[in-house]
Amino acid sequence: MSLRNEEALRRLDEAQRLVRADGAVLDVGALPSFGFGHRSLMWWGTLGLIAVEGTVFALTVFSYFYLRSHSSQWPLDGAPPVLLWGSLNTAILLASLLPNHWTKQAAERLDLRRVRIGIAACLAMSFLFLGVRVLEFQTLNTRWDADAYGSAVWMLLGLHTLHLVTDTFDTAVLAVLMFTGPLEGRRYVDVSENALYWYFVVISWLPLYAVIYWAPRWP
Amino acid sequence: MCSRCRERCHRPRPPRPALGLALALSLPLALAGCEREARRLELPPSAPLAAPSKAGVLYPGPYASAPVRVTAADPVVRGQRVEENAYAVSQGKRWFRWFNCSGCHAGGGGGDMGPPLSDDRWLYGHELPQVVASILQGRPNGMPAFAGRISEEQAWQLAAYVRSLSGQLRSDVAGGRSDAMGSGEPEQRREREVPRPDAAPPTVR
Amino acid sequence: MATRIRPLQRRPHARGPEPRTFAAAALAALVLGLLPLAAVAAPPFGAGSQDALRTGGPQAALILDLWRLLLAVCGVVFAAVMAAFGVALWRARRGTRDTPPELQGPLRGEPRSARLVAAATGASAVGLCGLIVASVLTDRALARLPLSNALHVELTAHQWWWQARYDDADPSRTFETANELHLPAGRPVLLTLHADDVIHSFWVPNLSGKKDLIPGRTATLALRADVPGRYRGQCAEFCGLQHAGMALEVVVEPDAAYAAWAERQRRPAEPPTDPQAQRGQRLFLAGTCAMCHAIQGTDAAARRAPDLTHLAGRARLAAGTVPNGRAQLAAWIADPAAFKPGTNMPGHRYAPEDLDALVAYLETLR
Amino acid sequence: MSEPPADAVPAAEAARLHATWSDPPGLLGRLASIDHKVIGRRFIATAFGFFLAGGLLAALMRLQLARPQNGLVGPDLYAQLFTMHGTTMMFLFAVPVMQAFAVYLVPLMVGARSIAFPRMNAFAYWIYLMGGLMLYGAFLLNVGPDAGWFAYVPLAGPEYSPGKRVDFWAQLITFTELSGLLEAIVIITTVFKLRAPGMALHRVPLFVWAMLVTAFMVLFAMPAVMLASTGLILDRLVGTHFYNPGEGGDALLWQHLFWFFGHPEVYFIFIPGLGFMSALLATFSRRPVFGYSAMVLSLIATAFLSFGLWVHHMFATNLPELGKSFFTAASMMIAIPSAVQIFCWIATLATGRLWFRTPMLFALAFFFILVLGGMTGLMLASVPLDLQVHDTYFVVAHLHYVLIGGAVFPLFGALYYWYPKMTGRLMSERLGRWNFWLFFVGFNLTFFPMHQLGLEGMPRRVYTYPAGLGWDGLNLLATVGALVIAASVALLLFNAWRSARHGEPAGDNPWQAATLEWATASPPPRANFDRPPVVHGREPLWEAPREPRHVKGLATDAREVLVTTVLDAQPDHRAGYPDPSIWPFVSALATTVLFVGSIFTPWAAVWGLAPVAIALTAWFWPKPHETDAHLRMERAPR
Repeated sequence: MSLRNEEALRRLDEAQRLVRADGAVLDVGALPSFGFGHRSLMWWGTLGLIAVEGTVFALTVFSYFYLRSHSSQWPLDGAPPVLLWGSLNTAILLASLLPNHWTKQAAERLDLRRVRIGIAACLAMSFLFLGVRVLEFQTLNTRWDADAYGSAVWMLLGLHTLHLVTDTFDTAVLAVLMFTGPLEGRRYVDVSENALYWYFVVISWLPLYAVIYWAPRWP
Repeated sequence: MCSRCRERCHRPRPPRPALGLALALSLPLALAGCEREARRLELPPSAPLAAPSKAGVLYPGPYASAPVRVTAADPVVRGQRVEENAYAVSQGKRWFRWFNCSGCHAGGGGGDMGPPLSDDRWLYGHELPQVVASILQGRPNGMPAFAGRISEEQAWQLAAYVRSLSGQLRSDVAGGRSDAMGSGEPEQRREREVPRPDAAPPTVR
Repeated sequence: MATRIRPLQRRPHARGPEPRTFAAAALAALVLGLLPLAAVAAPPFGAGSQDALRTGGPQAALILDLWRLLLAVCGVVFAAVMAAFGVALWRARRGTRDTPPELQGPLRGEPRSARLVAAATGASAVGLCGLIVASVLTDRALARLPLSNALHVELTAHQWWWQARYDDADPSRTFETANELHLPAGRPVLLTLHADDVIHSFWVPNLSGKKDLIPGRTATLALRADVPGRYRGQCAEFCGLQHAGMALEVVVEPDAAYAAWAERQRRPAEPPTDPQAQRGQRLFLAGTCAMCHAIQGTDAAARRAPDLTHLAGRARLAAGTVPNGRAQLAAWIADPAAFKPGTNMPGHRYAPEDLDALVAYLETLR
Repeated sequence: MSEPPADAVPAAEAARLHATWSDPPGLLGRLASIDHKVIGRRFIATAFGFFLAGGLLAALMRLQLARPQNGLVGPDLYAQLFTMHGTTMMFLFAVPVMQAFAVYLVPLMVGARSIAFPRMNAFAYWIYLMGGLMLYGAFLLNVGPDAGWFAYVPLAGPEYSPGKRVDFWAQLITFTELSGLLEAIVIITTVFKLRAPGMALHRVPLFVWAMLVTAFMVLFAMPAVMLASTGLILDRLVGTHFYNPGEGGDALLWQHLFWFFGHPEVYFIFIPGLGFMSALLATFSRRPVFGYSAMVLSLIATAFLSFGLWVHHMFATNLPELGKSFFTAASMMIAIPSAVQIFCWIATLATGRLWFRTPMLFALAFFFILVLGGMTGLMLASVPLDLQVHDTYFVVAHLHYVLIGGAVFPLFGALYYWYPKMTGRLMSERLGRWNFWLFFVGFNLTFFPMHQLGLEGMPRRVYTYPAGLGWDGLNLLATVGALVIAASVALLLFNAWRSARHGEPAGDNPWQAATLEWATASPPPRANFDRPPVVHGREPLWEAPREPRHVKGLATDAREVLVTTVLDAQPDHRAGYPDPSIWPFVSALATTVLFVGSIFTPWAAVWGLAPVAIALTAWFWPKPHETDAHLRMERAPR
């Protein structure tokens, strides 16, 4: 969250000043027409999605270890996934936090020029790791229909890729919009929430990376 | 819906809402769905099948000289019905395991002592009645005759399953993966192998 | 006495002049007219033969005791809550749309209500703890059934029948049967449970709680039957079309009777002597029967369907759905789907004399 | 006691608001509606439609079981009937109808102009409708699922359920879960961000609390069944091995995932029922519910505990003993928060001034039925006893006592209670009483004997049973009861249909209730409130009016809502709202094509994405006139 506590308090005070109680009516006409962070509806919607998808990831990881606990050997057959591409992608994903953060801040300052640069950079990185993701799938050393291990690994990687694809698509649409318009203040909120979602996609990847690539190497 | 199909699906049903709309939306799937999903649990028993003259004949006469004995009124209709019916095909899969077909042809039909059933070579014809004939009458070099040992219905179901092993059936009718170890690609996911015309049955002298 | 064939499930629709109708009519005439008519041997199951409230052994009895305790406690609690509710309704003042809402009390706080609610909640918590303890104690008592000298039976569930193998330290003394367990009264039994296809659940309520049979897993269940009698069990996990037709008969008998039965089961089938039965045996071995069924002492060794070595000694056919008798056996062989739609046993259109012979043979398998 | 504050809104302003918030005319306008009241009404009507369908299936089952060895329905159809009945009641009725009431009522009860994410709300409804139609379409074509509403593998797996029946079931799960999850997000955001100024969290009506807690439960429970059914459909269609013990999979994985969802599901059917109860009892006892904080904490405690009980559906599966004892304890302890609420309600009744109208009768029946169901629930929580009665008619009795007593009775009460708000007319009281007594008697006649049947050994899900086991009489009795229930539901329908035309006009607040939905007209205007209210206490319409009473300053010629802070509901900003849009409907259609297509070929999940992506982009893409309107009112935050 970019909002520090005092910042939040300051904004609250400001809102208070903008609201005038006038006899029977409370005049809210002077309030701003959008807000960032947890002030906005969109932030809560995004958080809801994150909660749902975080639960899905957690349950998938549970299923993975549940199946593993029923096998004497893991992977059931064959080698663990090749480390190279997965690790490279982890590095790229972590690096993508930088432009992502930068874009989020630019959006919250309503700085269109920087938002355009930032979102273009984010989009470029998205395509980069989607490309590497293809290589990851090719070096998993198992197939989804080989055995339960393969199914679980493909499920984990597939779910995460689905999120990558969705967010890449979101980012692309948003990028086009930021370059072509029509623009209004709330579009910056969209950019900001898109960045929030990207944090989730990156951070949720870290445990998934550990499970997919390192759990089978752990005795 | 054709009248035949309607008749087959004839079962007591409760009235349901949005009947017309649902029907209109799903009419294209209806024809396929109706036959695919029927469970004919109360089929009349098969017509009597003459048991082979000698029990356990392993080497019956050559393919050409033994016409297929089909007792149903119309073999083509019967064959289509079996091959469009997912339940019948899944029963065929059950018989494949039960009657130890997998003992020679391997689970999933990959072939072992017996020829593979999942490729494009059909020694004795790939049409359903021909496969039924192969099962019931046996073939040279090891394929026993099952006439009299399994019911005719079972033979048709088995044959439909055998054809699904090389992708001859619609993918929504053919079976999925087995609840077992390594039985290969699910039947519904198999590419259709185009039967090779040059793989004619060998003449047995 | 002629016994009418009574299918478990009447066919939903007549199918017009199908061969089936004709066959059934012919068969009925045949069975009723030509065969020497046998009275049905199966003792009927009466009310209470599949009943958790009538126990035939310590496991079920322990659970019944727990049930009575819970029933009493819950009954008292229920009565108390209903009494409080009733008193509240009875004593409360009446209102209408125009009754001004009561806001002062709630604002001041209502110490009397608060005390009562707190007390009731505390009492509930204490009561629940008591129930938990009772439940756990019963659970432990169930687990403590002494198992020395236990009879070991391996039970495998199939769609839709039960396969039982009676183990013995001496492998030659193991034997197999189906759908009918005989248990010695007073001797513990350790059941090892497997499933061949889908999940089933073993449940003989008069003797014990249930246990699932899950493919890929093995479970065990210990029980003891003390009261001789015939009990009925039934698959308790939905397992497909004939889930309803998957019963298991448990015959609890004194030790000597059990021993005699077990001894009989260990013996292979005796070769038939009667020419008709001999013909029946040939039909059995050369036909479809031997593809799925086994009869010890013959070439029939398939294990896809119940072992028929001592078929005639069983009270019922088809996992408890058809009483065992000549007429029923013939009708069952001719058209099993009429009794159990969905069964994996195919129907047969034998010539009357063939069916006659086959049944005659099966009748010799005592 | 005070009347709702008189509205001083000029007629011209009200008319302008009405025009701004109205749907476009014509069929397209109807499909494009994003009004939460329109969507809510459709949602409720659709859910009741599925309730009727599911009830008819149940009646057929009861007719088949009326006597032993009955031949009305064969095993194949019977399996479809009970699967469809369970699936319909759980996925197409019980959960959606609660969310439907929330969609209609929550924005009104918190004093909002609209619901959060109104287009997503519309999308969620369409997805639900299309999923339900797909399932019933399939059923009509004999492709009705037949492996039980719990779809245990391997029976539901590729080898033992050939054809597409179970695939349709699994996709229905995807539909309803998608809908349910989106609605949960919509409801949470509405409750957190759109409350009227002054409605701090400790002033939120108990009904809204119940819906909020339910929405959170949905958020964390539904993903489990979505994952499970995805695994199932992948096993069936592309040959994965999640549930194949031969390749390292496990059949019990399904049960764990399913019940991790399935048990909380019972509670997210039941908790809204508790919310209805609190609303009804307060109004008809003429006082606020006793123990507000205890009630709220109990709801939250129930929600937490409900995630720790799932294994009590699996006691017969040979799990470790210690674990089972834990789940016994947890399953019994969840009774405590429910008991607290029941005690609080009894205290409310005892100190209230009771007004016995039809909604109140339904609420009172709850005490008898739910408490009885709770008692049998305690019995089922005990491992040894559960091993006897699990999967018998005892459980059938228990679950109907809990779900019908805990949810459907309050729901019927809620229908009588809020019907005047939705239609402007009261339902007939005389028919209502007949409806109630028939339902109460029929219900107990049907389900009480089933306790005994279960103890006497009758298992569930059997299409027939042999004569002579002592089950005949009780089964017949249950069937007779089912017919009485059918008569009662028919009466309810008749009452609703007739009262829509001939009912007594209701006025704004026919019950003189306390919550904000009664502060506006019946049915409410398009913008919900001509001027959104300001709240100063927990019972806004019962308390003496205080100033300020209304919010002013929101646009009237463009859609605008007031967003407030989460805890204290201080005004925070004004948010421009979208106009009606056809795209949620189109997106739902595209999604339906994707879901149904992927039953037949996995590639549909790939090519089907294109139309979905296009529709969603069109949905999201700002319309120039909307942007212009928003820009005119725009004020950036500082």
